[in-house]
Amino acid sequence: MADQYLDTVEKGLALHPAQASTSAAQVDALFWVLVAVCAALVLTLVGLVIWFSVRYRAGSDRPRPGGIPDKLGHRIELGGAAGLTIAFIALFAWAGSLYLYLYRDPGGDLLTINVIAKQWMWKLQHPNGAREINTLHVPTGQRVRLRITSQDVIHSLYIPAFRLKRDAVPRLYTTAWFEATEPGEYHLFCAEYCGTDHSRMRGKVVVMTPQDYADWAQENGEGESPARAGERLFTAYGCSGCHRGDGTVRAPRLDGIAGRPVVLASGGTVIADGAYLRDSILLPQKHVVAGYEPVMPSYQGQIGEDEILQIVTYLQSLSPGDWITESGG
Amino acid sequence: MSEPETHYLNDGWTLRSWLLTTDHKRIAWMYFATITAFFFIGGLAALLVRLELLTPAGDMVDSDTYNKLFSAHGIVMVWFFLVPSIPATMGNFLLPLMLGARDLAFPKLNLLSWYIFTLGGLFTMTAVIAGGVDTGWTFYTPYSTLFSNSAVVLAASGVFVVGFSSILTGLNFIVTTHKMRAPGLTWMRLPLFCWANYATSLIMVLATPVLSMALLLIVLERALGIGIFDPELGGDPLLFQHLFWFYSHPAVYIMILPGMGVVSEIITCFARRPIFGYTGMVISIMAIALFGFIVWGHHMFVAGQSLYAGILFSFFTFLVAVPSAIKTLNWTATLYGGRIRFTAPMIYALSFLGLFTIGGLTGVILASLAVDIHLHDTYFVTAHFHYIMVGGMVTAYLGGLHFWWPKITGKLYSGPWSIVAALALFIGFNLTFFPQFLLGFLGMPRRYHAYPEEFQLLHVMSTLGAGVLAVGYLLPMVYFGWSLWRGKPAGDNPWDATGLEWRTTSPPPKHNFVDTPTVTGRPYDYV
Amino acid sequence: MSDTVTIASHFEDAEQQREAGLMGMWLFLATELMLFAGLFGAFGIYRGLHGEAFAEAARHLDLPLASINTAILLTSGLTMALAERSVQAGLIVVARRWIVATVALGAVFLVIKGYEWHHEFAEGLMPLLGLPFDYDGSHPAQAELFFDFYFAMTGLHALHMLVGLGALAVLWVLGRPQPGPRADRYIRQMRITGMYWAFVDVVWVFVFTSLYLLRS
Amino acid sequence: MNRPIRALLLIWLALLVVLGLGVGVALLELGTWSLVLNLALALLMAALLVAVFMDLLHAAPVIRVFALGALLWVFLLAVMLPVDYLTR
Repeated sequence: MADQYLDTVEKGLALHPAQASTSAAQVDALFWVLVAVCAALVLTLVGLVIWFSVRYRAGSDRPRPGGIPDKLGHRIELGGAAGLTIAFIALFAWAGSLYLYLYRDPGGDLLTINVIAKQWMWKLQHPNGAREINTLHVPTGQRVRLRITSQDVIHSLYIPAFRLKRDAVPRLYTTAWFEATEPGEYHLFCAEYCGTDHSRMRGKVVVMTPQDYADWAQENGEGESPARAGERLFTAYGCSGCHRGDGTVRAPRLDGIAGRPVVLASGGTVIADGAYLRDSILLPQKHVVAGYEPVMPSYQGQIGEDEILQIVTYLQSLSPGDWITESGG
Repeated sequence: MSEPETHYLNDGWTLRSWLLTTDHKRIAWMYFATITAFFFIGGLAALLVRLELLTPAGDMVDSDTYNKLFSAHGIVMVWFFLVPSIPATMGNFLLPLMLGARDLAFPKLNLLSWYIFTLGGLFTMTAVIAGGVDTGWTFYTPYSTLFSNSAVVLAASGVFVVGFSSILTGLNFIVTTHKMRAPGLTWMRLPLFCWANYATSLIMVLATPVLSMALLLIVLERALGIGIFDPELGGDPLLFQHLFWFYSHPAVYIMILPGMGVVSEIITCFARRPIFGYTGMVISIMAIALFGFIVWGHHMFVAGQSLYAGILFSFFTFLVAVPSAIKTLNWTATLYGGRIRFTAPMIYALSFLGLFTIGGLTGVILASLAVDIHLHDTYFVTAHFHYIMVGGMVTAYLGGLHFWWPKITGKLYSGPWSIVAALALFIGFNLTFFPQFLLGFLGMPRRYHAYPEEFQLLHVMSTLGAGVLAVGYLLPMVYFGWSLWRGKPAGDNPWDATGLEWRTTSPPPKHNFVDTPTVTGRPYDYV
Repeated sequence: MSDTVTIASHFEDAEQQREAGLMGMWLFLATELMLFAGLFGAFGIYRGLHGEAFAEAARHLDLPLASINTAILLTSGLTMALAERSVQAGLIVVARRWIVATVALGAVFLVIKGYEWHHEFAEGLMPLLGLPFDYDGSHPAQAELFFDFYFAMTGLHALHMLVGLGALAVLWVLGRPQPGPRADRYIRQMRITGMYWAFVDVVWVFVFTSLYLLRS
Repeated sequence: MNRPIRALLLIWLALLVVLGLGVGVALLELGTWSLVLNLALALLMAALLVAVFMDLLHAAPVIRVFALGALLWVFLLAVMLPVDYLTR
């Protein structure tokens, strides 16, 4: 069982989950404010109910007020509604801005780990090629990006100690990022129901000091990096024949395309994100680039999900002009 | 006090006089019988789930069985108990009485609804027996379409069929409310129970068909290979979630609005006060029904939906909480200056008030996007919606049953025992579900058969609470049954309540009223 | 007419009964509308995601035949409206002829639709029940998705047509003996069937537009 | 309830004309314009059918409110559903 070597978790009645990332404290702050607001409202209500229940019980002979006049009643209702609306909008603004901060890809050159979910395991690959299953090693003090997809049903990557959750959806690439703070071992769960062994699709996150991580990566990283593997596959599947301009067929150049807008033959523009690149391999006719013929064959059924992810990683690692300097002209 | 000579119950004793009846009161009884059966089937599944969760290892049943158990619990409880619960039973029985009508607008359609309901139930029960279904009540694609090896087609067909039952009931209620009101009963004189059922019916008529279509597409995909959600063809798995929640979020309001109606009737009666802010209550009910339709995306904050869609849906979700909060404020204010009697219905109603408030406010916590990243699909969500659906709707259902039982049967039940049952429900419910908030915050995911050890203590507490809760459910069966046999006659109006339903005999005659009643004032004319 | 009216025991008068029936039908059609809205919503999303593929697939459908079929269905809407009108004027015999015309037009519509389906089946454009999908365009996967929608939409519409034809057949039979005291009821049934029939026309207009006309 | 035959025939002719227009627009293949025009023409045909063949024109006010309400709900679905897809 994965949890047997999780010695950092408390046994017995824990009242607070571990905080092991920079966002954990931010999420918890919002959470506890929300809890405080809700508790205040519930206690006010329960207090009033109990007070009225005792004071105005059928048996008590205390004189009854004639009831609240209509005008005052409307004021209480409208005042309550207005007060709550303002409070809720403030909470919404806080929660929404934090959500955008936590969920929007920060951009830049982060340590990017590929995550592929399948029934019922997590397959992970580090930039230096180290592969893991159901265990994720990460360093502290560094932003880590996860590039997540699924090769069968919907799963959800959940690391409670990081307050992080992101669904792994077939056909979509989702990304998530975090910055771990506390070395230790934490749970990694699948949070979206995915079939028989959903509850056993869990593992652990091992947070290490940067030095330890470097050592670990050194030790385990003898395989090719995903980008390097992607480059190899790019040639092996014959992509380079057209896309690097050596062949007779004209195809768009791909160095530095990732993350940039692409003008399409249909007149629209899309950003060449991971999902676009993936679609272009499997459904090449979906977005034909302006000025090119729709001649690329589909690789549907001929290429594995992990291979696609490697090619995407490779393309995303390129900058504009990379191929020119490489080939000397 | 004595019973009337003839009433709807002794008007014919044959099986035929029940199965082919078009009397809304008898049809209500048929619903009582069927949904009670479904409630105990769903409850049995829940009990097995809770027993399994006593130990972390997942050793009582195997994973597939566990998955089928929680799926059966969800499907049965949502579509075969909660959605029809108050509307199809008390709504059916009381709406014509409260409106001063002789029956619903379409009595035969009403009977047909029951048969459709039962047919859908048979489909789903066949699915449960023929190997079960393991998709969860949400039927998410592509698991349900391409990967599950269970009886998805049968189960989804059952839910599809039962949808038409709620559509037809809703349609019947809307037309009845528009066309069959007694002389003088204007819209702003309607009891809030009628308003709540009217709003519920609107949701049933307008939301259910979208679910029907989503389920139909799943059935077509599995049975005919029409792969609308197939990712291989470029289908979008999230599209199913959108269509599903377009129904299923409003369905949450199907599962709570009628409860709000019931509680409004009970609190006014036992506080001996008119409802505080009648107009505000009506506006809130209708606002909830409308705004409930544009918040569905809050089920998909971590699903891969666009961040901006998430922001929009979160905003509307915060707003929809306001009318609900106004309603709790108004119920509380109704108590002010009253003469409060603590009968069983009142204890249920006050329990509802507390539990619904907790359920609603934890909904606000879940609507807070950044926090939902952590809490989504954990036990926090499970606890939240059980506070609404069980703490809210089931409590209101039992409260309503205790309130109108004398009217429905003409008999009085045991006062002390009913108070014990109501308290057992409140205590057992909190013991069961409060620990689940903690579990969720600690990171325990939903639908887990086996789980890490550190969650065990809270799971054990929850299971023990479920035992107390079960007592709260079983006890009423006993003293209600006893009252049918040995209960004292109730008289026309044992609670001294207003409302047209109390102006006829208990039990009411076949055509409800000897003379059509007329209404001259506002409802809840207490004091 | 009030002397020829039968009122169910729970209604106060004929007016209440008639209005209740009409209102019920409108609500039922609102439900139907939302049912199709779900399907069209899904189609709309995919039309946006795979615009070119869907446009190309649409060009594989038989537009001339479907246009003629649409005209036939619209004409059946006219004959149905005329049937209703005749009943309201008390001309049951004339009304029954219009019903026959409507049924005939509806049947022709279904026959043509069936011919189209058969044609698609022969061409290998019927991705149902594991049948081979033979598509010569450049987006076979999304074209399959398009044809999935094509069969779901036209199939569901045809099912509604069958229900409508059944209702018309019942009306034709009910009109056979001189209806006498049931005249009022017959008018109501005719009105409700007419509304349903027109609604099925409305649905077809959107099915036709989405599937056949959005080809660029 | 009193729809003269002439009016019915005129509406029928109008429907056929709109149908012809729609097919014409589709055959011209004007890209986005075809899409917009075809949807507009479909809405026009639907409006004619509902107003005259379903006789919404002479329906009771509450029925017209219902019809508007149903439209509003379709509108809710049609507006809120694409939000996700347009901003993803």
